[in-house]
Amino acid sequence: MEQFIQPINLIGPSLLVPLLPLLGFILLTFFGKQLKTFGPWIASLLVLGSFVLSVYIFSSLGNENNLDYDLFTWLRWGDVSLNFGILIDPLSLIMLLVVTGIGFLIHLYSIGYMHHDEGFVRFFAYLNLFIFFMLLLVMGNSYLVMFIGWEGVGLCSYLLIGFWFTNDAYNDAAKKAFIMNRIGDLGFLLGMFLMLFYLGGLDYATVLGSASSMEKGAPILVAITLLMFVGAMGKSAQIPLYTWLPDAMAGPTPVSALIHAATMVTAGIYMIVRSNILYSLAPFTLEIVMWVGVATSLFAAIIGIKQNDIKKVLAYSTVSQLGLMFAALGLGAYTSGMFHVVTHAFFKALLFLGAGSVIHAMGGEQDMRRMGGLWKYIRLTAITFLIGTLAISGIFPFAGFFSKDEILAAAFHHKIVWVLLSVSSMITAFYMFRLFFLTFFTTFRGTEEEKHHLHESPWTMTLPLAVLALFAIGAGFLGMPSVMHMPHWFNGFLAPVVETSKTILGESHHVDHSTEIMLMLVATALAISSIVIAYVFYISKKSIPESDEETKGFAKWVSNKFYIDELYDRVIVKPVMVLSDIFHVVVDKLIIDLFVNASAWMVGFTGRTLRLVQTGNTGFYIFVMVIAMMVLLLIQLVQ
Amino acid sequence: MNTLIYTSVLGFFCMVAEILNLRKLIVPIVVLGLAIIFGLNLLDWNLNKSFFNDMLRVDNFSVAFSGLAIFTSLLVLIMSGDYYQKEQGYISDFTAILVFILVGGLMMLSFANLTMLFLGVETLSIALYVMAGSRRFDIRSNEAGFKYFLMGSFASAFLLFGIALIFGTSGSFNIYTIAEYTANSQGNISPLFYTGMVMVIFAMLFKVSAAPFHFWAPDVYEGAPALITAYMSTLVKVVGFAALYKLLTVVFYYTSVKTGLILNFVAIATLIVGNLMALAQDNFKRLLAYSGISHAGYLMLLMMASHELPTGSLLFYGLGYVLSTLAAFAIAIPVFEAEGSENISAFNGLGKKNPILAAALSMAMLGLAGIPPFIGFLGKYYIFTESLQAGFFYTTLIAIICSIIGVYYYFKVIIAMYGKPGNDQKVSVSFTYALVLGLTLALSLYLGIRPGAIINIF
Amino acid sequence: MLSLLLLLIPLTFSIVIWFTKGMVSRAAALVGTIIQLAFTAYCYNVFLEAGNKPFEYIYQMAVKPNLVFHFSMDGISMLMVLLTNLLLPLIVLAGFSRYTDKANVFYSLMLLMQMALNGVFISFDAFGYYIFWELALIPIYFIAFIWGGQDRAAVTLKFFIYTLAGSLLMLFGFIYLYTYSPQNSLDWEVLRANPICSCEQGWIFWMLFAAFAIKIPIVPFHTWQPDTYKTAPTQGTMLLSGIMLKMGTYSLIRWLLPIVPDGFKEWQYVAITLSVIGVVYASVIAIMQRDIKKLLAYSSIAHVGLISAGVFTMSRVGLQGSLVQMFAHGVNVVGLFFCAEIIMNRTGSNQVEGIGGIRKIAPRFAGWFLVIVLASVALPLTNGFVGEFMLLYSVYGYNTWLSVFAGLTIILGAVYMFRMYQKVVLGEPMLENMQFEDLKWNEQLVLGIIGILIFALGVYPEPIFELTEPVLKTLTP
Amino acid sequence: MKEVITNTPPQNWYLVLSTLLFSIGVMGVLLRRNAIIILMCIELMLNSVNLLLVSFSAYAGNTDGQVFVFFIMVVAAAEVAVGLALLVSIYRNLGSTDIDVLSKLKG
Repeated sequence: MEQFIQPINLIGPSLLVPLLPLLGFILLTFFGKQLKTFGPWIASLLVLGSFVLSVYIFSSLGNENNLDYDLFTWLRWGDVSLNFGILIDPLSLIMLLVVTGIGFLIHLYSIGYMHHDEGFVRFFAYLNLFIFFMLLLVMGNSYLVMFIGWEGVGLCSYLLIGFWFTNDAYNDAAKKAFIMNRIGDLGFLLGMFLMLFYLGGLDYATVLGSASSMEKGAPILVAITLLMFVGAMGKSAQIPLYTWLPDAMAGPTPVSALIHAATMVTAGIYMIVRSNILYSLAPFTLEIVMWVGVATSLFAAIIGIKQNDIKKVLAYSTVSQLGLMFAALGLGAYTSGMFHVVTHAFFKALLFLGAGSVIHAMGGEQDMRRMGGLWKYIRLTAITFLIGTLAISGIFPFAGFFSKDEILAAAFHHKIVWVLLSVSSMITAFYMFRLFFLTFFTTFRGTEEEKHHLHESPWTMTLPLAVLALFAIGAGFLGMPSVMHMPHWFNGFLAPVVETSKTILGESHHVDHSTEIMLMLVATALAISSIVIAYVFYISKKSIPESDEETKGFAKWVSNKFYIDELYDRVIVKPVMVLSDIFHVVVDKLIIDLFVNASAWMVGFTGRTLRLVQTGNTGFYIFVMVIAMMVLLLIQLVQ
Repeated sequence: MNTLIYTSVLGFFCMVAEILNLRKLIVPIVVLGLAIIFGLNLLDWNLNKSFFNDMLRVDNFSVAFSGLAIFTSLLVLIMSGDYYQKEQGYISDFTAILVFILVGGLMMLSFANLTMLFLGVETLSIALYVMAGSRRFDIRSNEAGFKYFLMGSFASAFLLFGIALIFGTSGSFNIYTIAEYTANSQGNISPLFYTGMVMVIFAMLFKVSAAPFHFWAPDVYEGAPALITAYMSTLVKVVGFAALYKLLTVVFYYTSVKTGLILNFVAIATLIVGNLMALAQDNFKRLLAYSGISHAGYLMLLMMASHELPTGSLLFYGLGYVLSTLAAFAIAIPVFEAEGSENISAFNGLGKKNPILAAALSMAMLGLAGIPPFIGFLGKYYIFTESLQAGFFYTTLIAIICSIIGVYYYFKVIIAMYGKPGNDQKVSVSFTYALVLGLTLALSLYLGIRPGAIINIF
Repeated sequence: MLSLLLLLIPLTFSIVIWFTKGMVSRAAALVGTIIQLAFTAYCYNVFLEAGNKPFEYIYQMAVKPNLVFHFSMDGISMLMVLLTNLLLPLIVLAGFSRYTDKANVFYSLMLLMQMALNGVFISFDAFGYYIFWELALIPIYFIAFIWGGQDRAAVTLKFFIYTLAGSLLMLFGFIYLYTYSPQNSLDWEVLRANPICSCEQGWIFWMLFAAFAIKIPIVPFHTWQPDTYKTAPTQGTMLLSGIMLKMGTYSLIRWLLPIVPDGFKEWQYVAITLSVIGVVYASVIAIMQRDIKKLLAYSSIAHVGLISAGVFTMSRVGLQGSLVQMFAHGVNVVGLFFCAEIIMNRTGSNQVEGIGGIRKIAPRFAGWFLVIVLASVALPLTNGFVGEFMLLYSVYGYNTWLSVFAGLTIILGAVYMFRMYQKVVLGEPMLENMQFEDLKWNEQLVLGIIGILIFALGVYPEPIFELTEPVLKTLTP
Repeated sequence: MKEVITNTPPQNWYLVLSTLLFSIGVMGVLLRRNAIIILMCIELMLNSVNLLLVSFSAYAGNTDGQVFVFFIMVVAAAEVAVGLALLVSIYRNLGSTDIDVLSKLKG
């Protein structure tokens, strides 16, 4: 084990980082009425405070030192004790910065976006709570603390998806998200049990320490990693547990940006990177992770083509991008996956916020078929949106280019994966530009009233857009490919975290410079060709997607998301409901209760039958008595 | 001995009081007298003396159970004043007979000679025949009296035949001599003795209404006047069991091998019959008759275990049964009079109109059902302990299961009181009933918490 | 002597309350329970400082058969006494928002029950324990019967006889133990030190288990429970579910495990399988329940099933987890039934479907309700999680597949709880002219205290560990 | 005196005789329906016991049994008195002495 140095003076600030948003939540929950106007500002400032503290910790800690300390014993029995503790290392530092940074921007954005909502203050309370749990998730020094955050963000996601609680469809979406996450959580929980049982603890130091002494491919490690991956599937919306994420778009747009794009859904990736030693020691699991990632990436991208709701498109693109990240992890390229997490956080948050701005301008309309030509009405939004779209499509020099390129390079030795991922990113570029063109170009297809209403958003909304756009452009330079002869800062920063994995996996298939350049060119070419196709379709031909009834054949399957929701409903939900009724009516009332009641009835019946003996006839009584007397005499003789 | 004489004198006084025109004072005087006799009886504690050529023997057993019997009569006689208010003309006869029933009972408790047992049984029984049929113009009362009489005298004949056989084989009526005879001639006892033994036991089982000799009990209890039912179901049962217990522990102590299976058989039959048949009853008195049979079943467990000498448990259970049953009757009688019905439905709505009365009856029912903290529970607890200690595993298990069933019919009354709507006519309870009620319930609670005074006196 | 006072305070108040009327009874009950709570807090301090010595009290009732009341205290007892006396004021306070007919009798019975419950938890001899065990049944029967709803007579009678049947079998087991124990004693220590021959422990296990399984209830002995919970007045249901069924799980630890250890081991697999089946079975049933209280009843079966499964693993973590969860479930289920009561009182409907929209009208209520729902689905940092984590882990330690099966509870629990919450509280109001007053002061107080308990124990359960660990050390190998 | 005793039949004969009489009494009670006849049968049973007691007493040279017989006779008389009184009452109310009529109380 490496020696952890304990920079004691950072404990205070590091504790404050999650506590500030918690304070915000408490304040806003209990004094919401009094804080109607200032509340959201307080909430935003508290998150800003967290961000500043994170920067402070980041600057004083660097990637050389870790901060790892236990606060108190949470659970204990016998000689096992599970502590509540905090770990700050390069990995959590990056997540801290992303969460608080983007979190603050989205808080700010929401002040404008949610201004007219009656649950204005409540919204910020939830957001603060979310930040708290997310910080707990990334700052915990054990899987148990991570699990607290893990479930906590699930709760916040539930609360925020169902934010407009009078709408039952939204409530259903919220419930679905929570329950799907719970399925994953069960996997997580069981994984923790295995760790506790076989690896002797739940804190990272113990688990990873005792794991690294085990041989590669040990069944127990495979089991643990697979179970944890189930957890990740739920949280990060991978096949087969992805269906909640598109539905989660029911929540207010800032929520989609923060929780369902930038931060929470990447928790699964964070978890795997955090436990990279375990995964590296379980090649079988890595294989699974990779294939699930690839499949999700492709599958979601295909569905994305036929979506017409602006947020749904983004949602499927998120699922697809998450798949890409998992594929990277499965390939052993942990830092690349993490790098994509960061860049994706920026440009996807940007895209969602941009979409939010569009929706704001459209007065709540989300269907792209009713938009179009918005470029001239909301110029700033459109420009930032374009930056985001270029970034996600992987066009140089936007952030997505670098991270995506790294993943594709890592996949190159595995040709099929590389081809599939390339196809997936090509489709991504296509549907993103389809979205962009349909929304911002050609003519406006909405009503007059909507047209009249079109306006640019207030500064609280556009400022975050601008900042995020800057990052969407610049974040990629944190990890310059080696071909550019610049230091790869990101990999270097995370190096201590993945050091051990590197040695376990062996030197990865290094791609030489010429191939790397070739790969970049291919990727860019594919992206550009997709953009061109999209241009031809939606600008030259000015075609707009047909209405739902007209869709036929395979397209209908795609636009109905391959009927996966319906399948789950038929195969799982309905049978459980029927089972519930069967258990209640048949097993409980009929079988078990019958036994109980039948025994009571039997007793009663015997009693009623015995009554017939009591005829009231004295002669009969005496007769029975004499017989009984005889019996007694006989018994006496026998003895 | 004194107890017996004074009680007889009290009985005579009642008969004479009519002539002296003391009608109004009879009940108070009898109650006072019985109270004094109760105290005098206790003075005989540790006396251990025999009287009249060893016809009677006063020992702690007889003193304790005589105390219980006198106490029971005392409670019943307290109530008799109000119960016979409409029949003032016969009050001296009734009280006299009630006292003579006690006299018979006392004889059955202190007998040292089978002659006294016989006389006691007959005194008690004949007086009861009269009382059971004392409502002369009520056909049901007639029927009850006559049925009781027929079966009772039939059983008495068997008792006599049994006594004769025992006398023939052992050559004595004195129970201690007989015991000596059985102890000395182990394995050499004439079968006639055993036949006589079974007959005597049969007669006693009949008196305590153990199945399958229980048939008279429900019919007679239902037909007899309520107060007499109360008296019968308490005094006769307790005294009968005490006498049976004395027979088993003294006369048949060395032949317990021969009695074990019989008693076991009867115990199981009694438990089952009593509890199952009580389930479907509507008439409260009849219900209590079957409940009495089921309690006889529990007491039979003690009879089975009698070679372990569980005298304290017998006394305790008897007392518990008396207290709970009399409490139930002290409520039931006024309710019957107010409602004009003796069915369980007479209690409908009592919880609303007389909450205290309902609570008291609930307590009595819980006591009968054997639920803590009432004395009934401890009684049962002792019985189960004794019989398990004596090794009767399955019979005890059956008893346990039966007491589960028992809860159902006791709760029928409670459900009627609290769960069913009734009329709004409040039931008024006169002072004497209230007194008995308070006394019994207080004692049953007190002894439920401090049973040591009773259980460990032997 | 302290232990005697624990019994006498509620008893005294029970008697006093009988002679009061209406509002006064209610207030007196509150005062009584609060005094008892304060006294319990004092006892807690004494216990931490001086151990069980100040609590020892032996009263020899009779010599032959040897009847003894032995009161004492250990960590587990203290925990349960704390739970009981903590919940009672809340339950009394919960009644402040509605009119109770014959309030004096109602609260008198309630305090009588409190005494019996305290007695169960501090009795260290089987005889006294049994007395209080039965004694606890009487008041709750009358509470459920007299103040009950639909079908009350039949339902409560079934409840009474069913539980009594189990109790009597337990009594049989105890008496058998008594006759075979060397000094004819039922004292806990004696019975523990001289276990009966392991050939007999098997059936004695079943005798005792019958009582506990019915009380807890473990499937398939549970059929009395949903109907009783439904028909009983909500305060009665709180008593039943919050404390009374803890008598069962407590007894598993206090009596069954130490006294018939071999029988326990012998039948462990059956008991644990039944418990786990019960967890999933009841959860599945709860999903489609139409009646709010019945839904909560089934959820309660699921939760306590997990508790008993944890006990039956015989592991330290299982026992520890079950103790934590007993406390947590007691608090949570009282909160849940209180919320159900508020809903039913104000809307007049007890159906899951067809209410809706409460959150819009009464956001504070909806918020507290949500907190309790979250605790009940075992969200981390709530008290429900601590116990559930440990219990599931203990089941895992016993059998992997069983733990996967039991683990379904965290999914199914979320399904039925959130379904109920959504249908009842969220959405648009579906009742016409729905009036739904937000929380009154007493309701706010009750829910607030429950909320504080939920988070306090969820974040820092250490006090429970501290209290119970020394005992568990002696109970498990 | 001694010869007289040796000439008397064995004690068992008395035993058999009284048992026979007793059984006749029992059968009578079982078979007859008229209350008065049943009463008489019970009397027969009692008297068979008397016979038995007297014989036992005589053979054992113990007068206890004979004293007992007096008690039985007294009691039997009392019993019959009460029984007949009850019967009169019944006859007055029901107009019959058939015991089958007495079946109002049952169940």
